[in-house]
Amino acid sequence: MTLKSEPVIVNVGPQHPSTHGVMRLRVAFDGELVTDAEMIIGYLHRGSEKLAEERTFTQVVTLTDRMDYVAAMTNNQAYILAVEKLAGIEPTPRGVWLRMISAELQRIASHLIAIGFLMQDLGAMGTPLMYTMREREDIMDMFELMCGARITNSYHRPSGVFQDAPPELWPRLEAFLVEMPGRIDEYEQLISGNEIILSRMRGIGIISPEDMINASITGPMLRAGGVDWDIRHQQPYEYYDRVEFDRPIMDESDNYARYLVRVYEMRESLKILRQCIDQIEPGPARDPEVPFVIRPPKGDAYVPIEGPKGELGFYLVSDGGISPYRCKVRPPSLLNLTLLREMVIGLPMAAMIVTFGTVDINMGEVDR
Amino acid sequence: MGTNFLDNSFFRNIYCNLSKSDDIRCSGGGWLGDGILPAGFEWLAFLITAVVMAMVLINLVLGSVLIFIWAERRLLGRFQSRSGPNRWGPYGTLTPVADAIKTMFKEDIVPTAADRWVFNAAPIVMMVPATMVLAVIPWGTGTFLADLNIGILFIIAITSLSTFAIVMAGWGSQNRYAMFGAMRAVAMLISYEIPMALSLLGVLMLAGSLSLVSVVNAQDVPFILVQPLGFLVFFIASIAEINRAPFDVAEAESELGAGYHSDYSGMKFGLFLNAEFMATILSAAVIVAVFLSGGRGWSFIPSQGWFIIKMIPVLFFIVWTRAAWPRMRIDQILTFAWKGLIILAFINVAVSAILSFVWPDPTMRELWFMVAINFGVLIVSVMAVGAWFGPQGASAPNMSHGDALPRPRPAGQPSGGDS
Amino acid sequence: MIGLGLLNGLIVTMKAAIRGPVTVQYPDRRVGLLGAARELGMSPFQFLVKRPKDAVKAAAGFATVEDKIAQGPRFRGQDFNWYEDRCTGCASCAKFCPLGIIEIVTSPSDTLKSQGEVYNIDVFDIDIGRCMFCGICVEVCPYDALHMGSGFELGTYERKDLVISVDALRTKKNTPSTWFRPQLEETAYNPHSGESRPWTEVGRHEQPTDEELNERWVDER
Amino acid sequence: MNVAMSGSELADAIREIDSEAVTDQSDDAVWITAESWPDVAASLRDSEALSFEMLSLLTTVDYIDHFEVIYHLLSLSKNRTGVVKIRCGEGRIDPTVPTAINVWRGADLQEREAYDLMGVKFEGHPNMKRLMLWEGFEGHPLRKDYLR
Repeated sequence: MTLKSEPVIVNVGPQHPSTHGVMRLRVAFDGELVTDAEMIIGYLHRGSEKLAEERTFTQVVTLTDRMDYVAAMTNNQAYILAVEKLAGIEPTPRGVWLRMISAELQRIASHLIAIGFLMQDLGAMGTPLMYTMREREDIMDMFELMCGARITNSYHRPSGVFQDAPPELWPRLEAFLVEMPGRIDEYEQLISGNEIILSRMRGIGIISPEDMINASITGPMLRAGGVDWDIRHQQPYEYYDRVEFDRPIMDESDNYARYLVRVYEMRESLKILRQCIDQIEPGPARDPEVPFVIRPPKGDAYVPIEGPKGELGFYLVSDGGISPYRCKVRPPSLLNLTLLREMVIGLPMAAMIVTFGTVDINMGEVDR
Repeated sequence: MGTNFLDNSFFRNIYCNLSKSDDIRCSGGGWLGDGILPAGFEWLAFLITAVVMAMVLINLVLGSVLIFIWAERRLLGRFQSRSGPNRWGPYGTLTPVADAIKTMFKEDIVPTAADRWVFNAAPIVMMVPATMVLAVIPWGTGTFLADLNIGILFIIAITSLSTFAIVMAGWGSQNRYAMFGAMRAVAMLISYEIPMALSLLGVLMLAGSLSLVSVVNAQDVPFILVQPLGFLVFFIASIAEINRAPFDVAEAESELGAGYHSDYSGMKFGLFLNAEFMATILSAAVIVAVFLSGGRGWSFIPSQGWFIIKMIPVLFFIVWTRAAWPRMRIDQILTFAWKGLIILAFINVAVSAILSFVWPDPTMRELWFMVAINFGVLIVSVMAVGAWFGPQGASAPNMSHGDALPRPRPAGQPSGGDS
Repeated sequence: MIGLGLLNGLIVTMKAAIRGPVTVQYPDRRVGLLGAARELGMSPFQFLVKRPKDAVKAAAGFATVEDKIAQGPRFRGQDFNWYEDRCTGCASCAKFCPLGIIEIVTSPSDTLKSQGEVYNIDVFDIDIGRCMFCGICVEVCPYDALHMGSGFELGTYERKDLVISVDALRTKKNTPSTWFRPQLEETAYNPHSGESRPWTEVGRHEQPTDEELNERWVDER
Repeated sequence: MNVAMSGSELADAIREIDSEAVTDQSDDAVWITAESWPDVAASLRDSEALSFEMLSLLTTVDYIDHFEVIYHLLSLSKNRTGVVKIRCGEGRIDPTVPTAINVWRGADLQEREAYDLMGVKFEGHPNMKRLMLWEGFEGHPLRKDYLR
């Protein structure tokens, strides 16, 4: 005998504690199990791409901050790289190193947020979140030293960064590099071996790597599926070919693998930071000849970079004017959600929330 | 008659002041002399004393709820590298009072679609078991409302009542999240009553009585030492019974918002919160009475003081686990109860039965033998059960250094449109 | 072994509890008796004897110590700093503001010798309510007249109070942020010290004298 | 190191699949006809020599007199990128392109977004609904003639 129950349709979101912003999932439940899920987004749509068409190339930097607001530096970087390719601007070496330093710091900050909020989704009463926020605060303080803002940085400029890092930054960064590995070990001690977390995250939310590649899923999610794809390594931009780092790869492709890959990536980012500090050379942080108002020649440019959440890129079209004719973002958060429905069907509600958390989306970037 | 509340000097005085009882403990009357009520009115004296006791105990527990809320928030803050509430009053001690005042003055919203009667009755029903359990707990020598000879059974029976309240809240709210929370809570509470009751069987075999007062009196060695496995199972089960982390799936704020009390506001929500914290304190009290030898201890501290001192580490541990561990999933919680705890409880029952058959009336020396054997059983059985269905250990990612390109894979088949 | 991971979690949280809080309690921090004594540089016993009233207050948990997190000198804050003496009214800031929240109205100045080169600023409204503190107005200012401020607690009760008027800019004490002003950083200036900078010391270049202005004026004609 | 396939290289490869597909080519991109796109896309993904497994980015640009749909393709196994462009909607009339969702699942949300904001229809998409904006929103905001 089988019992048939009526499906219950529940709106998870847009005001739900675990939707990482304002996302809405219309989920059909059979008891506790998800039988269908529909993603409804757009609650944070601000039309950044349209706004970019009315601003000069440098002014658009401020818009990119607000797309993925927990990884503003990498957004700046992706945009500036596209502008430089479009306009044929050669960046100054010190500017590039500073961009790399800020981007790697931002990657750590973003992964800290991802891990903290994932643990929040698992119901950990905010303890891991508080710990990760504590370390993120260090990074935010360093950003404040570098560019005077903590979240909406607007630090990068065509040909470098707007201002050289202050001398106070370097001892801060040094202390951070010394302290951070121990902190990461602490998270691992708190989280990685915990039986509750293991039983809740292992073997859940599995997607095959073939499906992920086919669905344009990139970043830590793809690497957790056993695909060694890191744009920093395969298609080095900036000076990533001058630093050495490993890519953590896991074959399980489940929620736990996605979490662990992020933890190990933070360690690799620390390695990169150390090498950046060793290799940074004195000189101007930007080319003073590059004007504020750039007029790139007609054409288009797309530069993908490895953002914290996946392949992040800006596709810019110029008509020779002072503002982009078309500015299109490749949002890793949005594309990583492509297979969400397939991932969550058949899972219990709690596992659905966790699976959603391991995708590590940011609604500012999903909706733009 | 064994013990009754007349062992407590405070209540004895009240009673003896009122009645002309010929009880031997009342010889010489109370502080004020002989009883003021005429003979034949002993029942009235008894009633008044009982009401006074009930008032004192209930208000003390309610007051301790405030202290516990404050302590929990401070402790959680400390565990999370924060400082916790520290603005209202010295060290933030008035924060729960401020919260209570705020809760009272909040607007009381009843959702339009709600089943009004059920919705309004749920918080009251929720308070019932919490206050009723209070009756049988021996807070110290002679400090109890009733020495029921079925005390433990009474506790297990009464705590099940909170299931009704949770279902009423979930159903009455007409909210799907609340319903989810209620359904989860029912499944969990019913499952965990079984290991909870089973884990007490060993204690009953040793104590030979269901009365909590007798259980306390039987503990020459605290039963946590003689019954470590029973304690473990009972502790886990009682955390689950009071819906606290890591078993707080009924509220599960990251999944269900606030679970079964999503739609409650104002004082109704306050009642839910109060009942939960009262349940926490009372379950700590039950643990102390059953496993930590109640109010027994060296006589330089009164027995009530010992009872409270012993409750503190239990409550501290409950808060500590809340800070450290994430929530379990509902199906895993049920698996854990049925596959893990019940088996452990049965092992405990079997071992206790054998031991009490071998040593029907254990001497101190034999008790310590039992302690050693039971701890061995604890370690072996927990490891065996853990190996049976516990999660496997963590694995580390492989680091790829070389220039290897990703393995070529066939492109996947599209799995149809979204939604 | 099962339970080891759970135990590890307990150990980590206990370590954090022993290390103590890392959060900053803005604007002041409640300290106990020991903390208050440490702030005053006395031993708790000394404190009890010398200042019993304060000691009782501290023991009851009412003693407070000011607590502020150190901000970077580049912090892009709320109150803009504007040097009228440097401003020519070119309105670059208004032009390049991505949100268009700066309104400038100028009129030719009669008072200055170089009439026509420096303008009177009649209106210089910055609508802080819509500002996103990107600092582009500061970046494009060719005369280093506009600077970011370093304040962050200028909450108001009405929206219209969020508009900074030219009079407010004229009268406020100028503690410019060093954002996009390397010349200020070179002098190791920290705006959070409360020290203000006169207009002569904040520029990338010296203000030309009247003679120089006259010459240039003639030359460019 | 990344090898961006030059336009001529890619054009040759596409001509092998469908001789009439290529209409134009530049240094880094190839323009093909909309009709040939489903076959070309499937071959681009499946052929051993190209194996573009991932659709990295789908963009639409409004060029006033026509629309252009731009596909940035990525081959993980070969570490190569290629750009394929399709002109559509000449004279701003009814821009339509066959969907690529059956070849690359990643086109799903990107095509919905392109339809939502630019108004390019993707024929054969099973769920051609607005993504960012609400149902009933009029117009397509990223078009150059969209007025607020």
